[in-house]
Amino acid sequence: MSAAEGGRAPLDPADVDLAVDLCGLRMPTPVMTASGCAAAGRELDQFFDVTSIGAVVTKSIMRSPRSGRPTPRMVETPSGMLNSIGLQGPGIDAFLARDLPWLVQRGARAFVSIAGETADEYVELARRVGQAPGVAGIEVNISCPNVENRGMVFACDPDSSYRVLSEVRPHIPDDIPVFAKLTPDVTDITIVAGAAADAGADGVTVINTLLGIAMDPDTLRPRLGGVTGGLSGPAVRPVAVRAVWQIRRALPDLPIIGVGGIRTGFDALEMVLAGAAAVQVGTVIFHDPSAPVRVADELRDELAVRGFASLDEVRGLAHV
Amino acid sequence: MSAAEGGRAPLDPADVDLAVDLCGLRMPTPVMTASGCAAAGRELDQFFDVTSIGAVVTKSIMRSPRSGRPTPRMVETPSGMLNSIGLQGPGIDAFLARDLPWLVQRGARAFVSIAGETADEYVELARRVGQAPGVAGIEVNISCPNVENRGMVFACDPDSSYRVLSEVRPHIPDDIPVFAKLTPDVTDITIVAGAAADAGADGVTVINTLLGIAMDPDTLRPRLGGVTGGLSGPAVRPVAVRAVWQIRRALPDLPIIGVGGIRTGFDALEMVLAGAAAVQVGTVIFHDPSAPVRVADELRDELAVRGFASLDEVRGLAHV
Amino acid sequence: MTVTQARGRVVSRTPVGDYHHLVIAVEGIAEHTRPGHFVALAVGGADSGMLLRRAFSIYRTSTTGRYGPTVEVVFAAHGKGTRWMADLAPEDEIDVVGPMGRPFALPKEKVACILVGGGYGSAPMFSLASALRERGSSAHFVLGAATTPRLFGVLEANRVGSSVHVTTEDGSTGTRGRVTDVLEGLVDDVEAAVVYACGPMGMLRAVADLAEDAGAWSQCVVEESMACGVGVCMTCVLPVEGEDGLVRMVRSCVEGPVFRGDRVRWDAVGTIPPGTLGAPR
Amino acid sequence: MTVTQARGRVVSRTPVGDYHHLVIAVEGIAEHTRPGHFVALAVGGADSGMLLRRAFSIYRTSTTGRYGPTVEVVFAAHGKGTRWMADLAPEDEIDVVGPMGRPFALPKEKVACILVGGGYGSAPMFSLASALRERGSSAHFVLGAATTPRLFGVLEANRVGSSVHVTTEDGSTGTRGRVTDVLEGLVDDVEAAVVYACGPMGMLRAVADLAEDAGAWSQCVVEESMACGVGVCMTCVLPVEGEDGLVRMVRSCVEGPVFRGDRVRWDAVGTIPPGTLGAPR
Ligand SMILES: Cc1cc2nc3c(=O)[nH]c(=O)nc-3n(C[C@H](O)[C@H](O)[C@H](O)COP(=O)(O)OP(=O)(O)OC[C@H]3O[C@@H](n4cnc5c(N)ncnc54)[C@H](O)[C@@H]3O)c2cc1C
Ligand SMILES: Cc1cc2nc3c(=O)[nH]c(=O)nc-3n(C[C@H](O)[C@H](O)[C@H](O)COP(=O)(O)OP(=O)(O)OC[C@H]3O[C@@H](n4cnc5c(N)ncnc54)[C@H](O)[C@@H]3O)c2cc1C
Ligand SMILES: Cc1cc2nc3c(=O)[nH]c(=O)nc-3n(C[C@H](O)[C@H](O)[C@H](O)COP(=O)(O)O)c2cc1C
Ligand SMILES: Cc1cc2nc3c(=O)[nH]c(=O)nc-3n(C[C@H](O)[C@H](O)[C@H](O)COP(=O)(O)O)c2cc1C
Ligand code: FES
Ligand code: FES
Repeated sequence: MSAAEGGRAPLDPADVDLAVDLCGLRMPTPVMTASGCAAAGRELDQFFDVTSIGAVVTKSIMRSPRSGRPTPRMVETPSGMLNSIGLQGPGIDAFLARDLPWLVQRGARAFVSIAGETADEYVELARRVGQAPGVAGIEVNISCPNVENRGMVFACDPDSSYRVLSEVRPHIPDDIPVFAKLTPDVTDITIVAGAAADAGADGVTVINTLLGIAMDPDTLRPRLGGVTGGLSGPAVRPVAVRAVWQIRRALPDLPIIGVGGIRTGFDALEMVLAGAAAVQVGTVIFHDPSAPVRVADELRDELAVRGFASLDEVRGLAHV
Repeated sequence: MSAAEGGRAPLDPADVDLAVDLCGLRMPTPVMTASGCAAAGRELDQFFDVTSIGAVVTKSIMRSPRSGRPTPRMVETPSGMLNSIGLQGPGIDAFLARDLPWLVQRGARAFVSIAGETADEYVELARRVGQAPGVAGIEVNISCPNVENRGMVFACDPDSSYRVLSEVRPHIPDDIPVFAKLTPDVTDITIVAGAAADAGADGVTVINTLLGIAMDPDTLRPRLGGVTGGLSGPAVRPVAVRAVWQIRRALPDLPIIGVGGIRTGFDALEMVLAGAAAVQVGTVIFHDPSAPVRVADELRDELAVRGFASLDEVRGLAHV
Repeated sequence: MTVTQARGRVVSRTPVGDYHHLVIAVEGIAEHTRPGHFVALAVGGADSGMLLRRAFSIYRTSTTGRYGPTVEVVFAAHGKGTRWMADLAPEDEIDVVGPMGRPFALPKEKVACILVGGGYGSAPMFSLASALRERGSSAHFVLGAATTPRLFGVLEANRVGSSVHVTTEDGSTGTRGRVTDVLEGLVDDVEAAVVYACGPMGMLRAVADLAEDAGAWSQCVVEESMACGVGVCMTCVLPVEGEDGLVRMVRSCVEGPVFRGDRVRWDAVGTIPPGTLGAPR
Repeated sequence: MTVTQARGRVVSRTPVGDYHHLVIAVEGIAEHTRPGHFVALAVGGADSGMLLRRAFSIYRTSTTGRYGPTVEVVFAAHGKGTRWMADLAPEDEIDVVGPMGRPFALPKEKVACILVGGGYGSAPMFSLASALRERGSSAHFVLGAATTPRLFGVLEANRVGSSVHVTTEDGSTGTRGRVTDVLEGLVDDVEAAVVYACGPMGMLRAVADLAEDAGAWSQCVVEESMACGVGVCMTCVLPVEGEDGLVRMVRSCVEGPVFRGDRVRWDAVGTIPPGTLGAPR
């Protein structure tokens, strides 16, 4: 039976309230940018007002400047892409000196993503970002190789995930939400999500990219300079929705940010129905730089036509 | 440097030998059908000569007749689809009485896929299929829920995988190759592949579908009758190529059948470059029923233009 | 049955009410088509993200036109793929697989037949009417839709039908109401032996029940979502009772799309009714 | 810089030798374009499996034509997306983002300039030549390609250039050989102060080296694979030496695509040269 048949009259989109309270962070819409797909917000401000979206999640920042991986760094794949940027970035000093202040002064909600190679690096980053003025939230990208554990990705191992989050959390003020960003390349993502939650994460962001490879028709070797890359885009959306769904089932009270292949307002609604409190738009920004605003507008329409006045009325509804 | 620059002169496609010896099974081309995407071969014989392809891998057969899951059973997704068929099938008796004999009499190489809910079921199926006349190979689809282990998919657990393969192998004649079909939804697929190999599998088939969900715009609930479904098609190809690559790295001598999103001859070549001994075409058959033949023809052209006379010259080349 | 996959070329695409009438020049299909067959069209062009074909009842075929053999369908542009088709222009290429499915069963005797089409569901009925009348049966049309622009082929029905009855839910054309509202009387009036129906699932169910109550056979074209259309994937199943009384999940692409109305477990579509062969216990 | 995303409409697509000349009517871009800017075009239509835009140097713009503001590009159909573009017809819609990137730096003084275009790489050179000559500089063209059909714009170069030199590798037009074969003498002859170049990476490198040896500046348009084109993804980087002597992996979409030839570490493109800021130790 459709929601409309269920008896709700369509609303005027203007009467739909998209506002979200994400662990204390009030956002005008649930649509954030995905880390690594919006740099630190400045470039996108040409296409839309970055203060109008939920939050800008910044490219994962590391302790030191990082050159990243050799090119080629991307391959277009059917309805998706592989990337192997290798977390190129300016390092935390430059980020705090230049990128973060711009975002904060601009009035955007700055959700800072941090990444490390050891638990200690995460702690240092968390401490410094946690003390920086104007930070709205912190996303701990634990989908990174752990050099102290044979390069196994932190988020592939519940213990490593627990360790990072539990060490990081005390260094971040309580009123700044901390989300753990998880990889889908695991046998059971709910176990990792549970470990992060037990360690004090306020919520989880799912999904990071899936590991993939594509070959080069000329060299007959892997196309990416980094050999493997991360698969993203609409191709992976069903996997992302499934991850949100599973975590919502296993941990009904844990806030979830859904990310992976969102292109339209309905795609965002899918995540919310599966249980997401907020969503992020990544790869699709490359096709449509104003996607975070468009997706929010379309989401508003999707709710209006079905007669829902707020996100609270639909969050997790698919489980009911 | 391109292969051509590497100094190989293009060949006449007629001079390319696509024949493959897969653990003793001689196939005229490396292109097989993927289980569940070709039923038992009969329907596709209208579109191409089923004896001309590598082998027909039959829909996974279970011990008893099975009605499968409620409809809707599929959702189209960007460059892919979700399915939740639930292994509908006639059961082993009817299969051996009707489907297999047709394939064998037709002269096709019948690669029989078996699926069970317990290790004992696999054993019974293996024994019966192993004794049936004309079977060319057996694919043990262990990407099924294990009812004796809280429904955890066999192939998600190296021990369960080991158990099924080690119990099954003795019941199958030595000259019939046995491949374990693995799910990509695991933290480390090489460990599962290793367990299957240790248990006596002659090789592994990767990948089965990825677990996914899509929501219905009308009901606002999961679209598939079975809630979750398996994601397949070109969308997942980079994940499949990566799985083949990783297993080839970890277990260089283990024969691998590569499957997942193959649409063109180059896609098949990608799998071979990553290390696959043979490949399977699944979802794309739904778009192009003669895809297994077309893909082989295109693969021949891809080899010819690069000056390779046989698959042995390219298998695993991307690792070199 | 000979199923062909071939590259066709659009001859024309003409809006008709809320629908599009598409004529495709394509080899190898028209000559094997019988009423009730369908074609599966590839949508979106090369490198499309839409992987699956779309199924359409064959409306008409010709083997003698100036474009060579042609196949015609009538479609509603409601989803992504059909919206793409709504932009097709003459000379565009389109890949076709067909003819597919089991066609309508034709009565051996000369009997009275009623052909019920809901919306674009009338499309396969005109060639059926001609075939029936050639064999000496009558072919009474009942065409229904929500609104007038969603009726298809009223004029043509007048040409090939023995009689024509039209219903619209808004009353803008013909009788206000649903096809079943006029069908009830008509079955008795013409002493119908067979009722053919194509349209939404709810309509099929009502028609099948009504025919059964009236002691007539019914032949219903079902529209189940199909991934392959050729019988290899098992997505398109619905519960159908066999001669042996056993319910099986049956593939509508190859064992249908035309089913005997009294065989389909309409009440249980979308479920696995208890007692179905292989149902979970 | 003002970057706009807008829905354009194809005015024309004309084959020119091995290339296609595409004219797009689109608002908000032409008026902000300077020589060296590029546009990013969405390919494949709605629901395409091709997610990423394709980048093209802007060949020409007009703000006064009967179609309103237009943007023109010249492209080679070699991959999936450009093959789709090669089927574009007038009135088709195409989504455009632009103008993007850093344009060519123009000399402040009146000096002799050489404009080197390899294949379609000549596209951005004509508006550049006009801009240079308006400011009193000269603009000598060197156009090269493997074969004649891969030359673009020789006639136009004759119209806007101070002189024109053509090379083909097969000798079918102009001097047999590569652009560098004539460039060497020309730099001396005209006492060039700046060499502008657009074409394959190998050509850029040779031109940049040659210019440097001759004591001229060079301005090279690089073609790195780009996912976003707007500076947010970091896919399009190449090693560039800064004023401070430090090599950084620099985004060619926003800090390029025009780079000073002496700054690019051509030898190390596709690697992270040791000593690069943030290189692995
Ligand atoms: C045997 C048969 C005959 C049909 N005849 C006609 C006809 O003559 N005219 C006509 O307009 N339509 C007909 N349909 C329905 C037509 O196939 C769907 O409207 C069409 O597939 C929807 O595609 P889309 O791209 O618009 O929708 P999307 O939502 O983009 O489709 C996504 C997927 O779902 C499937 N799907 C969606 N809706 C339906 C549906 N109603 N039935 C089956 N599959 C669906 C599509 O095939 C596709 O694989 C017929 C269907 C069947 C099975
Ligand atoms: C600044 C800039 C200016 C350009 N100007 C022109 C021009 O004026 N005329 C012209 O014909 N081409 C130009 N190119 C190259 C053009 O972008 C590519 O030819 C085109 O992207 C290839 O797309 P495809 O669909 O044919 O290939 P595919 O192989 O389908 O492309 C797959 C992906 O790889 C990228 N890609 C593939 N080849 C290239 C390449 N050579 N350069 C950059 N990205 C690539 C695509 O953008 C796409 O994301 C330019 C590129 C850049 C970066
Ligand atoms: C080019 C690129 C760079 C990315 N960099 C990061 C990163 O630095 N940190 C991170 O947590 N995720 C990163 N991601 C992953 C995205 O944030 C997101 O989780 C993933 O791409 C799935 O979402 P999408 O399909 O909407 O892109 C990156 C993705 C892309 C495509
Ligand atoms: C409709 C459908 C049914 C499938 N049924 C089976 C099955 O019975 N047994 C099995 O091992 N794999 C099954 N698969 C998985 C395929 O064999 C294949 O591993 C997967 O789809 C990836 O390949 P593809 O992208 O080429 O389809 C099925 C896939 C689809 C799409
Ligand atoms: S659609 Fe595949 S079996 Fe019917
Ligand atoms: S293409 Fe994305 S940063 Fe340059």
